Amino acid sequence: MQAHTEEHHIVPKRVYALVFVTLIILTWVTAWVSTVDLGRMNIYVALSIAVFKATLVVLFFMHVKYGSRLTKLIVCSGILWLMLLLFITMSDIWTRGWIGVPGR
Amino acid sequence: MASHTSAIEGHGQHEGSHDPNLKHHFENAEQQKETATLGMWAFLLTELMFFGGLFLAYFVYRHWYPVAFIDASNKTDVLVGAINTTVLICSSLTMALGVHYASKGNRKLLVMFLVLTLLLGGIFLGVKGYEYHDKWVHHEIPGEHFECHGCRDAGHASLFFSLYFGMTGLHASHMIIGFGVLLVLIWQAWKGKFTAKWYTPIEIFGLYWHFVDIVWIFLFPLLYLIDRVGKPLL
Amino acid sequence: MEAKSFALIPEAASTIANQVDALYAFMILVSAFFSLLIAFLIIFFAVKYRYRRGVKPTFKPANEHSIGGLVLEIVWTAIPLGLSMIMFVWGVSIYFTESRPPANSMEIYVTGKQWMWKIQHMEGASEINELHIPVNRNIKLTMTSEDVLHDFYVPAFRTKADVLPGRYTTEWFNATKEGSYHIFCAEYCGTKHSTMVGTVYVLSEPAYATWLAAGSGQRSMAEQGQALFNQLGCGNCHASVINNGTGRGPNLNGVFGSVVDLKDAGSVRADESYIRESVMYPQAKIVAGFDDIMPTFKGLLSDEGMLKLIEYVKSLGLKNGAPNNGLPGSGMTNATVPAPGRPVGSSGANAPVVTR
Amino acid sequence: MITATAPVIEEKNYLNAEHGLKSWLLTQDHKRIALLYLMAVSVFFIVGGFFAVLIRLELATPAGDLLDSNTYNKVFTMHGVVMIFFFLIPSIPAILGNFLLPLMIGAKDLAFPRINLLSWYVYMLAGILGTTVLLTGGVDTGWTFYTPLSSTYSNGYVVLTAMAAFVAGFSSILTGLNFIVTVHRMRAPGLTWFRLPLFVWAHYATSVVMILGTPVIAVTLFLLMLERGLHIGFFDPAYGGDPVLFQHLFWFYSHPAVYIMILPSMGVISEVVSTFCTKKPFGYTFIAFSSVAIAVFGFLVWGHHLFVSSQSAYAGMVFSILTYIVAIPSAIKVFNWSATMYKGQVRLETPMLYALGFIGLFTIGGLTGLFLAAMGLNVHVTDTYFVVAHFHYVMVGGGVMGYLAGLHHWWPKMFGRMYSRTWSMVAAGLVFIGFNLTFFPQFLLGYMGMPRRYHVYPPEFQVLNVLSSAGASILALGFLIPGIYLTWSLKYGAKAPANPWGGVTLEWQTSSPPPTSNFDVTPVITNEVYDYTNQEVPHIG
Ligand code: HEA
Ligand code: HEA
Ligand code: HEC
Ligand code: CUA
Ligand SMILES: [Cu+2]
Repeated sequence: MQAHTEEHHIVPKRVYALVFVTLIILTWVTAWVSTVDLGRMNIYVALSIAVFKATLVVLFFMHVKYGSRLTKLIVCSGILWLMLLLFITMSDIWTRGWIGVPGR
Repeated sequence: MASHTSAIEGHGQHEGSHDPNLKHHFENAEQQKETATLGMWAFLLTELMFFGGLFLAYFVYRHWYPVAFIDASNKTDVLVGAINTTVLICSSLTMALGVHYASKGNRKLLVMFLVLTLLLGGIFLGVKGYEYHDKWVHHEIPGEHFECHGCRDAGHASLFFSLYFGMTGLHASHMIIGFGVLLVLIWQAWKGKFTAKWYTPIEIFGLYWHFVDIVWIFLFPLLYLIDRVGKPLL
Repeated sequence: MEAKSFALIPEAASTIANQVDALYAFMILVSAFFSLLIAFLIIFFAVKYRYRRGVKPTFKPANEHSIGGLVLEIVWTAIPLGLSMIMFVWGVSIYFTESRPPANSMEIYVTGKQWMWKIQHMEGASEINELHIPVNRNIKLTMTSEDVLHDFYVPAFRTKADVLPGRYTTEWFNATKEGSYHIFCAEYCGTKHSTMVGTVYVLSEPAYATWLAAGSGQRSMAEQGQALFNQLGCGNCHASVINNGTGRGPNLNGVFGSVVDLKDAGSVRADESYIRESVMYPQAKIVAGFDDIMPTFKGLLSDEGMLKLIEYVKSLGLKNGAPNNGLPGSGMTNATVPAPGRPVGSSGANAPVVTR
Repeated sequence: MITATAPVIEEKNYLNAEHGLKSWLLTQDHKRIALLYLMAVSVFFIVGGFFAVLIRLELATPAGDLLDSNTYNKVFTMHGVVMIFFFLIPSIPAILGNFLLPLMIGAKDLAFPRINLLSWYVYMLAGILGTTVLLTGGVDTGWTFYTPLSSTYSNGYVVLTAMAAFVAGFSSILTGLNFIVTVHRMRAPGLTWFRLPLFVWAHYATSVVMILGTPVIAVTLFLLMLERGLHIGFFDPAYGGDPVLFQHLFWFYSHPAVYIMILPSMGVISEVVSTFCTKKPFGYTFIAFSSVAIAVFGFLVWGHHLFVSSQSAYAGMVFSILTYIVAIPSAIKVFNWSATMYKGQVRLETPMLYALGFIGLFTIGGLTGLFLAAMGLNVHVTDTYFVVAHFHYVMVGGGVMGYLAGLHHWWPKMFGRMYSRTWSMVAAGLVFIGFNLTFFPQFLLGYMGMPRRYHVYPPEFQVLNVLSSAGASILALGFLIPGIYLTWSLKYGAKAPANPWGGVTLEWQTSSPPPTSNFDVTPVITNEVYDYTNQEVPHIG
């Protein structure tokens, strides 16, 4: 199994620095963006930036990019399950009242 | 899923049995380390779903009461929030570097970065405490005495603050637990318990710490940054 | 209530009851078939292939890798799947019938409270733990709770719906047999949950008219709502009835059932929940073109009072038109409710409609 | 058949390796931890059963004569809480799973022995919290804790009870975590995924549900505690909160949790049926994958508990169809078990009797689940005794029968003793008869419209209720007898051979009871799973 050798992959410090700087910049960018009038897009922009930042942390700080297939599978299933919880419940919230009668 | 049997193949005997850190029920150090890492990942999965419930509540209520959420969120201090986010990201970096030096067997730098992580985590918690105090002074804690001055939909603003305290409180409690573990790890690292061959506790603690960081990466925009149009950032 | 002889199926006394019973019968048939099949197979095999000392099975049994095995697996996946899709479609179709009250339904308001049912008729009569209705008429209940969750259940009508605090839910039925039937509270609501029961009296049209007349002298719900409207000073801002909406607040004529444009974003359909929210949390959704000056009436108004106000707002006819003189009791307002998902109104079809 | 006391010189095994209380309370041996769980869980079963007896006594008459309404509500609440969180969820995984998983995969222990012990202590802590509630006055919210009744109006110890369930959840998470990692990392050489016994597959699937679902109930109860204890409202309609959101969060866990309760039983049944037919389970891969499918798809159907709760009709429709789809893997299992018997060498020993009971009763319970999943029908029968009957058929007829099958199957392995064959068969028969008499009338009651959680009820429901109460007393007897002969066997039972039933999975290849390190030499697996070619059928009784 190939992953074994890769597990000990040592991430160069340059990568850490790059990721770090990006994270800091994005933090302030997202703070600034919130003062711009984007209407309903506000939340989507903020979340996209957050997702991007989180991805960087997972891939590099947490070494998933160099990790085994199983680790990647776990990360993906975690995200998938969270989405199931959020989207399936929201699908109820979004469609309430479609029938046009309260409580249906 | 690929089987791991190849890793064990041909090891009838305990080749690593002289390693004091090897538990009796493992075949070798490699298996033990992978086991620990996998365990931590599975645990983080659990943690993710744990926070998931709060995120769900957040999205439902924000969807219903956008006005209340804008006004209530505008009561938080972005500057403080952004600085704290920066602090936490710095601590993530120092943690990553700590793991890095652990893998090189550099005891001094390992200890140093762990201490830095601890300090940054401490600053984060301190700032959080300051913010809580501020909310307390302004009666922005849900309950009987709750007030939300200048909020347009004060009736629903309470939900925002419930979520604010629920989410940041849960996050902070994770930080505090991390803080405690970190203290132990620093002590052990100082004693020279970890080597380039075996530093699993440092590595899996790093995963935990980064996870806590990620949660905050989401909490910051969701709680502090709703529609601050026209308000100065600084 | 007349003594009922031992029965296994409750009386079927609504239009929906027979449909539910039919589905039930179908499911029983399917279940009986599979239960008996499985029971037969395991008993038969247990006997036929019972272990006998020294006797080895003579030939290799089929397994999943053989073609026969695979065919078996497919068959016993496909047949249950097919049957269950029938159940699904059948169940959904009944459910949607149960969810869509016919446009001409007679409206009745129900308030649940630990541990009793308060029922208000549009004409003004109100009763506790009893519900008098005429036979063969579509009845629509609009329900809310003053405290915890309850559930209005009439087994003979085969229908129920939860009753929630802070919002409205709907249940409708058409009783087909005169008589009296149980009302049960079917959502656990605390200590005396099991005594939160009552009786539905299904009366013939004339009997119902007599019953109503006995309770007359009461003002209708809308009239009572109007009195409240005046008493609370709503008219100071919503002078709708008097001068057709030149006050500080929007004209309430015909608001009910329309799609209201909001100041911040989107629009909302003005149903019972929206009217309630407008009064309890006026700042939650601001009507486009107005300021957020309306005070909250939370705490000043009981749930029943709220229902009366709603009924009054409902009675205010069509937007920009003359009041429809719906007093008392304009049971027809529901007809203006737009089709699901496609709100009508000035805001255009794409505006998201926020509902709860 | 049961002869005198066992020989004087015993081999070293995990039971006699060490002595003293400390050697038990600080053990890291998965087998000993399993026994710790066995004791604790049995106590809670008796407690839960005691409450069930009170319920049935009260319901024998329409009037509320035995208990007052407040007490009755507390009784069924504690019955549900104890049976679900403290009995059925930990039963098979924490006892049989703990004991057998490492044995079945040829490992020396679970991946994290200390965490395993911790999980027991966490469970005990939860148990103490729960018992405190019992002794100080109880709680009356129903096991579902629906807000705002639980958060504002209940007059019981809601926070403490929620805390107990919350803590119990962590014990379950720790167990699940341990199992997953163990199955991935600790398999013996040559033991590929498709050589794993079906019991292991079932536990793997269960563990997935445990670690992905349990945290959600944990956070939900946490929010409930905040709302109740500190008035920090999350679901409170007074602030515009949504009680239905609570229900979503609750059932996101609690529906998958019903599969935590049934999947391990299904794993037991697969083993038992295979062993007593001396035949590889028919459709091994189908049974294995159906476990995983149930675990995964089980997460998509929780809304079928909300059909009348004012959930959107469209969301309900999606939940309904998904519910039907998740029923299919269960059907596949039932058919495959039946097919396994075809041309096998069927021996009707006690475990097999329970297994056959399981198949029949689970089928009925599952099929009535389909009634409930049909939205239009659900509206009529939800929150009536139809639901009560449905879930007792799956949880008692399925879950508990499976647990008893497993307990009887592996008892000789766990303790090295045989129990009385006659008595165990009598008990199995009593349980089957008593069970059906208790719960079948409840289906009829439900369709008649008798609501659940009713302390007094209209007189026309009495006949069926009396039948049910009569059945419950037979059932109680049926559960009492095993309690006696199993305890008795510990000291007086005949010594069990290593492989009394002729099983072929790894646990039968070590001695009974197994040595502390499970196997004297690490097994290396070369043959396929369930290979009976060289297995002689042992002679019993
Ligand atoms: C071990 C526990 C367990 C199990 C396994 C199940 C299994 C199933 N359950 Fe059940 N359920 C509960 C425990 C369980 N349930 C509990 C505790 C409650 C109530 C909680 C409360 O409110 O307090 C409940 C409530 C409940 C409801 C909500 C009722 C209500 O409150 O309104 C519904 C609705 O869909 C439902 C459906 C199902 C279905 C479709 C299955 C399916 O998975 C069943 C699948 C099995 C089969 C189908 C049988 C085998 C198949 C065949 C022999 C072949 C023939 C098959 C076909 C034709 C498809 N259950
Ligand atoms: C695993 C779960 C489980 C189990 C096993 C049981 C077992 C039983 N249950 Fe229960 N039940 C629930 C889970 C369970 N139940 C749940 C979740 C609810 C819903 C609660 C709510 O609404 O909130 C419920 C509700 C419920 C009700 C409905 C109450 C109401 O709605 O008002 C009823 C009524 O008959 C009932 C009856 C029974 C009976 C007769 C048994 C019998 O099977 C019990 C038989 C057992 C005994 C009688 C124990 C005796 C054993 C011994 C004495 C052995 C001695 C041993 C030794 C010496 C070692 N249960
Ligand atoms: C101080 C003035 C004032 C009073 C008193 C007042 N309202 Fe209003 N109302 C407003 C304004 C302004 C709006 C539009 C802005 C908004 O949505 O809050 C409004 C909106 C509404 C709406 C939503 C109308 C629409 O077009 O969607 C309803 C319904 C309503 N009010 C009902 C009432 C009732 C019932 C009362 C009395 C119990 C009342 N109001 C008292 C000022 C008032
Ligand atoms: Cu009201 Cu139950
Ligand atoms: Cu379910």
